[in-house]
Amino acid sequence: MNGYIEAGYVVALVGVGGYGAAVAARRRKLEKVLGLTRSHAAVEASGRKDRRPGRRSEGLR
Amino acid sequence: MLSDARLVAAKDLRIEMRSKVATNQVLPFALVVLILFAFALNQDPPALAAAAPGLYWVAVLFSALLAVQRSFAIESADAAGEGMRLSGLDPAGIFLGKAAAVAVQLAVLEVLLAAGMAVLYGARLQDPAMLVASAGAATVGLASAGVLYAALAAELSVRETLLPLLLLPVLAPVLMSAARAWQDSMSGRPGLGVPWAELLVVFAVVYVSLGVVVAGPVMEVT
Amino acid sequence: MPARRLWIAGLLIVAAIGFLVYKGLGNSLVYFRTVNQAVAMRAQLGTTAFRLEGDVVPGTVKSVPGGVHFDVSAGGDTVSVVDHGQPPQMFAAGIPVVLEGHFQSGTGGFVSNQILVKHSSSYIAAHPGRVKGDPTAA
Amino acid sequence: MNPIVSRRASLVTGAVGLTALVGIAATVWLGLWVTPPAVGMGNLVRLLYIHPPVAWVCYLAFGVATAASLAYLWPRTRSRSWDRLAGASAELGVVFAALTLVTGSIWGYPTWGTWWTWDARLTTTALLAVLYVGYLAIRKVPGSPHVVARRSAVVAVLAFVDVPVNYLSVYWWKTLHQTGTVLDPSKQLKVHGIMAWTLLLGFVSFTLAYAWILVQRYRVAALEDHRDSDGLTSAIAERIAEGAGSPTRGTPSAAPAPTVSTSPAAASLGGNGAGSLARGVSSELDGASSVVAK
Repeated sequence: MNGYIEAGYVVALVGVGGYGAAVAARRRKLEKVLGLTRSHAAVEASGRKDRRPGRRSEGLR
Repeated sequence: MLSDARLVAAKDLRIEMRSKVATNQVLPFALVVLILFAFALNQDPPALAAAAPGLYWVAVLFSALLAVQRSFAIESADAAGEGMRLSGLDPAGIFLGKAAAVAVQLAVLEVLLAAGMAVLYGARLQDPAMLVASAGAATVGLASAGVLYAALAAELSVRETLLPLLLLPVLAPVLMSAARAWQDSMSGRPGLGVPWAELLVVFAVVYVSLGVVVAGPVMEVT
Repeated sequence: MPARRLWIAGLLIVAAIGFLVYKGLGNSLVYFRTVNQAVAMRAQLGTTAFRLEGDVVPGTVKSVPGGVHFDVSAGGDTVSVVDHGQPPQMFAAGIPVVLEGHFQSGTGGFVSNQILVKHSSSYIAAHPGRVKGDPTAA
Repeated sequence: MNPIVSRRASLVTGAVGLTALVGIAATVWLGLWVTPPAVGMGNLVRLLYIHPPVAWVCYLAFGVATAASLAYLWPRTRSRSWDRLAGASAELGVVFAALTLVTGSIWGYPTWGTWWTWDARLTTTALLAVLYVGYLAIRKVPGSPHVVARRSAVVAVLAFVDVPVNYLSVYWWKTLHQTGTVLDPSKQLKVHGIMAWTLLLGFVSFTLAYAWILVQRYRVAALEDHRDSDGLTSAIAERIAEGAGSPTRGTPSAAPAPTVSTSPAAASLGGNGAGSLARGVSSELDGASSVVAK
C-alpha cells in the first residue's frame, strides 16, 4: 500500500470517532451542569409515566 | 390562486415602476459586475469571450439575489407583509405573483446585460431562439426558487448574510446549465445545448410546483 | 391547501423527474463522450475541449519524452492519443480511461492534458486461491 | 422531551455503541489485513470498505432529518422532538458528507488520477453538503422555538431534493464515478467473497455508529432546550409563589407549578405555550423570553 489507503482510513476513523466523542462529552457535561445523573434518572422515571413525551399538537393548528 | 397571483405581481411591478430601485440600483450593479469581470480578464480578450456565458450568468445570479431580497424588502415597511398575509390572499398566489414580478424584472435585466456582454466582451450572440428559450426557463427557475427562499428568510434579522448561503447552492444547477446552454449556442452548436435547456425547464417546473406546495407553511403568520 | 392542488403539483414534480430519468437513460447530458460518439460528432466538436472515454488498446502504449502515446477505442472506433502529463498509477493497457483534451485540427488525433482512470464497480479478488471458489463465477 | 434517560434506554444505547465500535474495528482489520487485493485496483481496493458505508450514512442521516422535518410540518404529528431529531441527524449528515468527500478524494487520487473532477456525482455531493450547512445555519438563527423549527424544517425538505439526484446521477449521466456497488438497480452483486462480507460489515457498523451518535446528539439538543427553558420556568414559579402568598395556597392554578420538576413544564412552555403566545401577541415577546432564559 502506498499511504493513500491508510490516510483514508485514518480520516474516516478520526472523523467519526472524534465527532462521536465530542458529542458524548458535551452530553455528559450538560448532564453534570444540570445535575441530572443516571441514578437520579431512575428515581424520576418511576414517577413520570403520565408525562411521557408524545404528540403535542400546537393547539389551533 | 391565479387571480391572487396577478394581483400581487401587478402590485410589485407597480411599486418597482414608481420606486425605480431595480432600474437605479440592481441594473447598474449587474453592469458593474460585468465590467469587473472584464477588468479581471482584460489581458486576454479571447479568454474573456470564451468565458462570457459563465460570467454573464454569474452576474444574473447575483442580480437575482438582490431582486428577490428587494421583493421582500418592500413588504417590511409598515408591516405590509403582515397585512398581505392576513388579507386572506392565497399563499401560493402570493408566491406565484412575487415570482412572476421578479421574473419580469430579471428578463428585462437579462436583455440589457446581454447587450452589454456583446459590446464589452465581444461575444457573438448566435442562435437567438436557443438563447431566449434557455434564458426563459432559467429565469423562471431563478425567480421561483429565489422567492421561495427569500420568503423563508424575510423575517430574519440576519437575512442579508443567510440568504446567499441558502440560495446560491440551490441555484448552482441553474447557473451551470444556463451557462452551458449559452456556451453551446454562442459557439454555433445549439444542438449540444438542448439537454441543458431541458434541465432548466425541469428545474423551473420542480421549483414552481414545490413553491406552490410549501408556500403555505413558509408564509404562515407567525 | 386544497388536496387537488397538492396532487397536481406532485404530479408535475414526478413528471419532471421522470422526464429527466427518461432523457438521462439516453445519456444526453455528458461528462464525457465515448470514442464512437466523439468520432461521429468530430465536425461539430472541432477543437473545443471535451472529455473522451474509451478502452486503452493493448500493445499501443508507447512512452515518449514528456508524455505517452496510445490508442483508445470504444464502439468500434479508435482514436490515437498523445498525452502530455503524468499518467496515474493505475494506467495500463486494456482499462477504460477518460481523457481531458481536444481533437487536433490536422491529424485527427486527440491531445490529452489529463488521463483519468475509470474503473467499474466490480471488485474481484486478485488471488482467487485465497478465496473459496472461483471468483469469476459469482 | 424528557432529557432524563431511563436506565434501560441507556443500556440499549451503550450496547449499540459497543457493537459499532467492535464492528468498525473488525472492518478495519478485515479491510487492511485479511481481504485480498483486487484485480486492477490491487491494494487500492481497500477503501471500498470505508468510503461507500460513510456515503450511505450521509444519505441515511439526511433522509432521517427530512422525514423528521416532514413529521414536524404535518400538523397532527407536530412535536419539538421531531425538530430536535431533524437537527441532530442533519448535523451528523454534514459530518458524514464531509468525510465522504475527503475519503473519496483520497481514493480518487491514486485510482482515477485526480483529487477532484466535476462529474455529476461529485458535484451533487458537494452541493448536498453545502445545502445542509445552510440548513444548520438557519437553525442557529434565534426566534421562538416553533418559528425556528418550522422554517428550518422547510429548508431541510427542500434540500433533500438533491439526495435522489445524487444517488441516481451515476446512472443518469455518464460519470467518472463508478455506479453503485451494493444498491445497484441491476441487482448483480459485483463484489466477491470475503470482500463482500467485509463491505457488509462496514455498512452495518457505520450505521450503528450513526445511531449511537444520533442518540447522543439528540440528548444534547434535549438537554440544551431543558437548560434554556429552566431559568424561565423557575422564574415563573417564583413569581407565582410571590403573588399567591399564603392565603391562596392550594388554588388549582398555582399549586402544580412549584412542585413540578422542570422538564414537562418547560417543555410545554417551549412548545405549546411559546407557539400560541407568539401567534397571539407578538413574536418579539416570545423571542425575548428565550433570550432571558439563556
